[in-house]
Amino acid sequence: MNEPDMETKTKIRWSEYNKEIANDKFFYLRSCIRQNFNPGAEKVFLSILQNKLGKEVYDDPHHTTCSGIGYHSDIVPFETFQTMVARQFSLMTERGYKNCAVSCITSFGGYNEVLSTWKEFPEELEKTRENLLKATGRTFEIPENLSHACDIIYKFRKEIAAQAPYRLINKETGEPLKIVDHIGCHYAKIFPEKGVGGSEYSRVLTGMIEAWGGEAVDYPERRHCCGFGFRHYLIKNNRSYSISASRKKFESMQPYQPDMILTNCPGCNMFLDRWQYALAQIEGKVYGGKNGIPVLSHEELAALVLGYDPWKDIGLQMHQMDVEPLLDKIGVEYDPKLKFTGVKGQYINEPEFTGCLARTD
Amino acid sequence: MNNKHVAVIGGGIAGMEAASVLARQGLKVTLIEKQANTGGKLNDWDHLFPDFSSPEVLVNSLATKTKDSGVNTVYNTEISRIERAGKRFELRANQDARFYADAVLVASGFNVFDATIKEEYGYGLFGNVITSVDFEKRMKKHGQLHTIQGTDPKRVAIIHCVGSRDAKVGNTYCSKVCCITGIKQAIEISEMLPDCEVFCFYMDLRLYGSKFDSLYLQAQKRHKIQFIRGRLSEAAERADKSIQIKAEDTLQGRPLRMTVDMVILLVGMEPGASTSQLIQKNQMTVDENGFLKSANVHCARNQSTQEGIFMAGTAICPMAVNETIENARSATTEIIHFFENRRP
Amino acid sequence: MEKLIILPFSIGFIYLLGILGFRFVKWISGLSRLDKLRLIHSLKTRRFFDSLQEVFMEGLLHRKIFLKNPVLGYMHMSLAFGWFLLIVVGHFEVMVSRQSLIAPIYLPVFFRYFETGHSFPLAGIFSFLMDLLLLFVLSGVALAMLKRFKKQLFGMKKTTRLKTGDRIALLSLWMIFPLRLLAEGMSAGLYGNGSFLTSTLGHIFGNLNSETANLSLWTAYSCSLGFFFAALPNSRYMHIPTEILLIFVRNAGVKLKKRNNTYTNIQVFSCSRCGLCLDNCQLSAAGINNTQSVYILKNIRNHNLSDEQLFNCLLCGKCEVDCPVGINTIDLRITQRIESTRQYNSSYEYLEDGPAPKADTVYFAGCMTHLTPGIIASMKKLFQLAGENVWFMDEEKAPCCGRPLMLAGQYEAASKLIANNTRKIIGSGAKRLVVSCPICYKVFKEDYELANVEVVFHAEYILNLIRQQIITLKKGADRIIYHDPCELGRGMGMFEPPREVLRATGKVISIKNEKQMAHCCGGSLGNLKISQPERSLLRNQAVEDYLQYRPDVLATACPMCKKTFSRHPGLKVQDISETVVQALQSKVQPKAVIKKAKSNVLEAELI
Amino acid sequence: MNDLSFLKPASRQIDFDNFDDRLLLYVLQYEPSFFTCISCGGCTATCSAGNLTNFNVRKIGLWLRRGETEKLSEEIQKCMFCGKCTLVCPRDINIRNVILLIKKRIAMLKNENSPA
Repeated sequence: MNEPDMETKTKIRWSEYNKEIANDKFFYLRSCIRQNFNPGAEKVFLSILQNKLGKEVYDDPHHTTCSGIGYHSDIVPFETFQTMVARQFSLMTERGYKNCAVSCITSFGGYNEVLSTWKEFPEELEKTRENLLKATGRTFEIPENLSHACDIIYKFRKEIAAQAPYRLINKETGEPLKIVDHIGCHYAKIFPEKGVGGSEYSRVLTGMIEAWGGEAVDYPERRHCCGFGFRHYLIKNNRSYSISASRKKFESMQPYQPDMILTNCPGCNMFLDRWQYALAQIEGKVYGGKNGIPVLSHEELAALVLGYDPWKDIGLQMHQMDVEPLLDKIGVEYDPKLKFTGVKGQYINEPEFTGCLARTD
Repeated sequence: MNNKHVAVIGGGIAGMEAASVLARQGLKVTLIEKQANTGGKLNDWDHLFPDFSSPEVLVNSLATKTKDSGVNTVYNTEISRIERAGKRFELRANQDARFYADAVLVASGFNVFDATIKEEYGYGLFGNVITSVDFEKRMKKHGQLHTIQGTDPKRVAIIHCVGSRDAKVGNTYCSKVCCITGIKQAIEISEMLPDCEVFCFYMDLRLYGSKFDSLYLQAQKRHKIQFIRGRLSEAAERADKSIQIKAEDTLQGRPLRMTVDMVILLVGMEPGASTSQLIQKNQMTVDENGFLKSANVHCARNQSTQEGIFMAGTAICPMAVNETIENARSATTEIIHFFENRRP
Repeated sequence: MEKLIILPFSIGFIYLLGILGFRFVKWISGLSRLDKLRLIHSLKTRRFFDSLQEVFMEGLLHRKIFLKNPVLGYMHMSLAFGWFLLIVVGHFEVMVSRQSLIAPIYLPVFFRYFETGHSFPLAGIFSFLMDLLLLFVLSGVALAMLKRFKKQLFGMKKTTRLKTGDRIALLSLWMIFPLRLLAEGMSAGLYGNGSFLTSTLGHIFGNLNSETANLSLWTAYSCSLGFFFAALPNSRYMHIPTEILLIFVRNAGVKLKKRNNTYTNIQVFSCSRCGLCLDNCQLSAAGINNTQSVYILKNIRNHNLSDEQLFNCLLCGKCEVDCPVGINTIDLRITQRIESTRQYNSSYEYLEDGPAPKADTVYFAGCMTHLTPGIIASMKKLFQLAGENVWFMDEEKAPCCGRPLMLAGQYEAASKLIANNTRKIIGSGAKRLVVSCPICYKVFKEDYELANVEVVFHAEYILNLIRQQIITLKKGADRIIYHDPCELGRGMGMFEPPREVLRATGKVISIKNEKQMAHCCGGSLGNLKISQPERSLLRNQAVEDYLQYRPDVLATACPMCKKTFSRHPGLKVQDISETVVQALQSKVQPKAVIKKAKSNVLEAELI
Repeated sequence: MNDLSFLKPASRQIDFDNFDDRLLLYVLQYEPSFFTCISCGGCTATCSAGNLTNFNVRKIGLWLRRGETEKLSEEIQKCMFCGKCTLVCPRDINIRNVILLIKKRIAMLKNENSPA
């Protein structure tokens, strides 16, 4: 078990929250939102684990959504949700894997919820076994370890740092990049002990930032929800609640002029990225950077530092906020013209403009 | 009656008062204090409510009273075990010193709530978040209040009910003395720093004592201290070390955010650590709040559930200084009564 | 060359006439068309002579000041009336000596200088008269000087500070008559044209008499007159001419309007800053000494009136009673309050216009009475005994009568409340509206148009019940002091009915400060700035005075007074209705039941 | 461009760092007793206007303290100035004067920014 290594100023109370993260042989459970909005992130996560860290991770084509979106929007009943999760685990047992690597924060929260329900109420486990058997004829074992993708990246952040050609240091000034993090709520707020560093002062992203040379900036609304919450954005007249939450975060991080926002949940990533554009359109206010603060997930940042190609491998062109300023600061070589050229070199179209406001220059 | 020997555990104001009164009644008294000097918590207190008097004067007078009445005071000794030896008691201390007594008076006092448990208030994480005890220590030592950056605070938030009336930290009782302490400190701050805005965040203001409410009125009227009904939810440090606090203005039913230069947490009283130690080893029982259980809450408040073992002061429940001293005196009458009608 | 001595006098005099002419024309033309017609009409009627008579009685004799303070009265009378006679007799002397009706206006002033001979008929008598009058005026001047330094001798606790303009005018006024005495004394010494006073002075001068001294004294006299006339317009003595104009305009029936107009200016400039309104103002008991009427009039004149002063007045009316010039201090202050709050807007759309139940009598308790339920209970009992079909209009909910808004100067807002209440009262078809609060009584009586509905104060109503033996009372032995509420006593002039009612229940003791001179309880709604501790100081002042008479009960007829006095420990305070119900003989059977007020406001809306 | 105004980002959070205290400072300067308000609601209970509509004197005091000037200037128009609130206030605050001062300050502010 790795010993608790607390480097930064927050030094107390974390010993209880240091969770156990598996070492190898992961069964990858994809995220609906991440593979739809930033597919590159998942591809590059697998590549980092297999090629850079030499870990064995299996991406089973038969696994489905965990139905977390439906469950959290009150469409999918909890029983069905348990059966879906059980099916994923049965795929795992079939392949002989014991450790899950979960890509999405909401499913990570959902899996933890299901696992602890089974632990507290064994009869629920039995009922799920029957349902699964009835529905698919499958049986399953409870996995030994459930870790989120960001836990794994956090665990091997030093190994990644060792192989990384780039550092999160501003090339010209030599200053470490100022990076603000946002932890997905379902990561540690439902089960604090399941998150690295608990819910109040979560360490999972700050650990990475500091390992790769950046400076983790703590801003007052750090723990505030990004506003993604399924119910808040699914229905049109709830969306003002969603954007207001993001706005509060942007207001709070603005004085620190962060170079980028690091997230570990696909939903937060997408909304913190898109809402900056929407706020700029409505209020004409840009909260940071030249034309918006770039928002990256932990895999994307890890890949960036490891030297993957921003467009072809990581697929950063899918982001609304321009990432070019960040790339220039780190000094990553990239070809601006290739931003919107497809794998076979064809033009894959582009949005009317990227960033917050249409460029007038 | 005068060859009886009483052991008083805890050299705080309750212990000192009880010991000196018992000694003057002709009893042989041993006062056992775990620290190097007597006076307990008041040694690092600056001013007392409600009259802003100095605790030093009080402690010194009690100390001289104890010395003059012939009490044998033992320092740096912490009692870990009380054993019944026939009709008498055997007290075992840490350096395996032994004390024998005909009656035991537990006056071990209270513990200050460890505010780090309320992690979301950032005590121990942010330099400018201090507790009311820290405030008293600083005022006693430096006579002024500075932020950790060394500047005069322009805006201070005083948070009531930290560690009291809070199921999350396991203390659901009210510590009674923090509200008035908060108001006292607020007045001290605004007298020291006239152009500093002071806010008190409260759930209910429990100002039970005489002159407490007039102090409250004076705080509002003359010192312009603002009272906001709402419990602090979280504190976060900003780049310039000032603290952003969030609460709800419940009278308006709206969330409220504010940046303050310093946060003072009015920490409550918790059962003393030593009582818990005494409890594990023998039959003394505690009430639902963890304080020592009285035989009868009305008429035998100083008697523990164990015959011959008595209690005084904040070991029983949260008390103000004047109540503690009165309680100590009532304990002595119980003890004397206990000796009188016990046939040799 | 000696014609030069009249120069300073004439310049000053012409300047004064010019200023006064300009101002008077401006003020008169500024009046509304209707008021001008009233003024012109009044000149043609008996009122003209009333005004003349008032000018004589007040302007010259200062009758009102005499009634209040004889010494002060004599001082003013001697100065004003004495100077007037000097001028009149002087003119006769000139006419007789010149045997012609017309003479240069300066001549009577310097007669003794120019008329060195003593040969015209009756010269001796004239000079004797002139000397006598001069002595008369000089006595006034002496008293004035004494007052300025030892005001307590005149029984005045306080007087006003002198502004620079006042100081110059005062000094020059003091100099006029002594200089005249010296000048006439010198002339008498030289030419023997003086009488008992001046010739004796002439002898005293003896060899000092010389032509040059004579000339210089007369020039000094002329200069002092000139300075006084020049300084007069912007000094307190401006009140002398303005008061005369005020008397004519007031007697013409012109009233203060709800906004500043030139009549306000006339009233403002009529203030002589004598300070008589200071003594009886109760606010000084609370240490408030900058809001009295004299200061407000000064601030209005200098355009630096602050809300803090304007709204810090009990509107109790005592200064209006004391003011020798008869300035309507209350209405003047309310007009300024209207001006100051003109931009405040209020909207009362929420007032609903439900159908009013039919009743013979409407009882409007008013906001304050809801805080003294004893009065309501007693009134209900009395209505029951009277067997009236009464609609208790504001039992559950009703707008305020509007008077407190008016006291704060917001007449336009008050009119909305008045309209709503009027519709309901008239809608009920009642013949009579009974109110138990003088504050409401004044507004219902003066500002409501209630067609044929008779507005009755509960004292009158109860008195009527007693007289018609509808209720019979047991006269107890209680010593009762009746406190005249300001709005009822000075405000509406009702002093007797409450006393008569009380006499039927106990022994009403008469006290020094009652009726017109009654105390204010300190609770007045007129004062918006006074703090609660200050109000209790006023209350204590009144209560200490009442307690000297060792009353068993302090009765009053106003809920506000009752509320204010009941805060005083150990004092039994009752409204007259409560005293009456307490003294009721129990034999009379109640006939009818009071109709419940139907409220059609949705309860849900209020939650 | 598609119209995103339906999103209406807003915040109900009272921000103590910058709220419009022009009204509050004016009232506190001339009526310092207002400092001692403990929001007990006695005034609202006895209010004549509050009896007829949902006018709340206590809220007026709170809005004043939190700088809600627009809501304040509408709501304050419902007051009938009857003075009952001042008679019942346990802290002896001259509430009628507070209302007057608020109206005064609103009028002053209106003049300042639209002197025409």
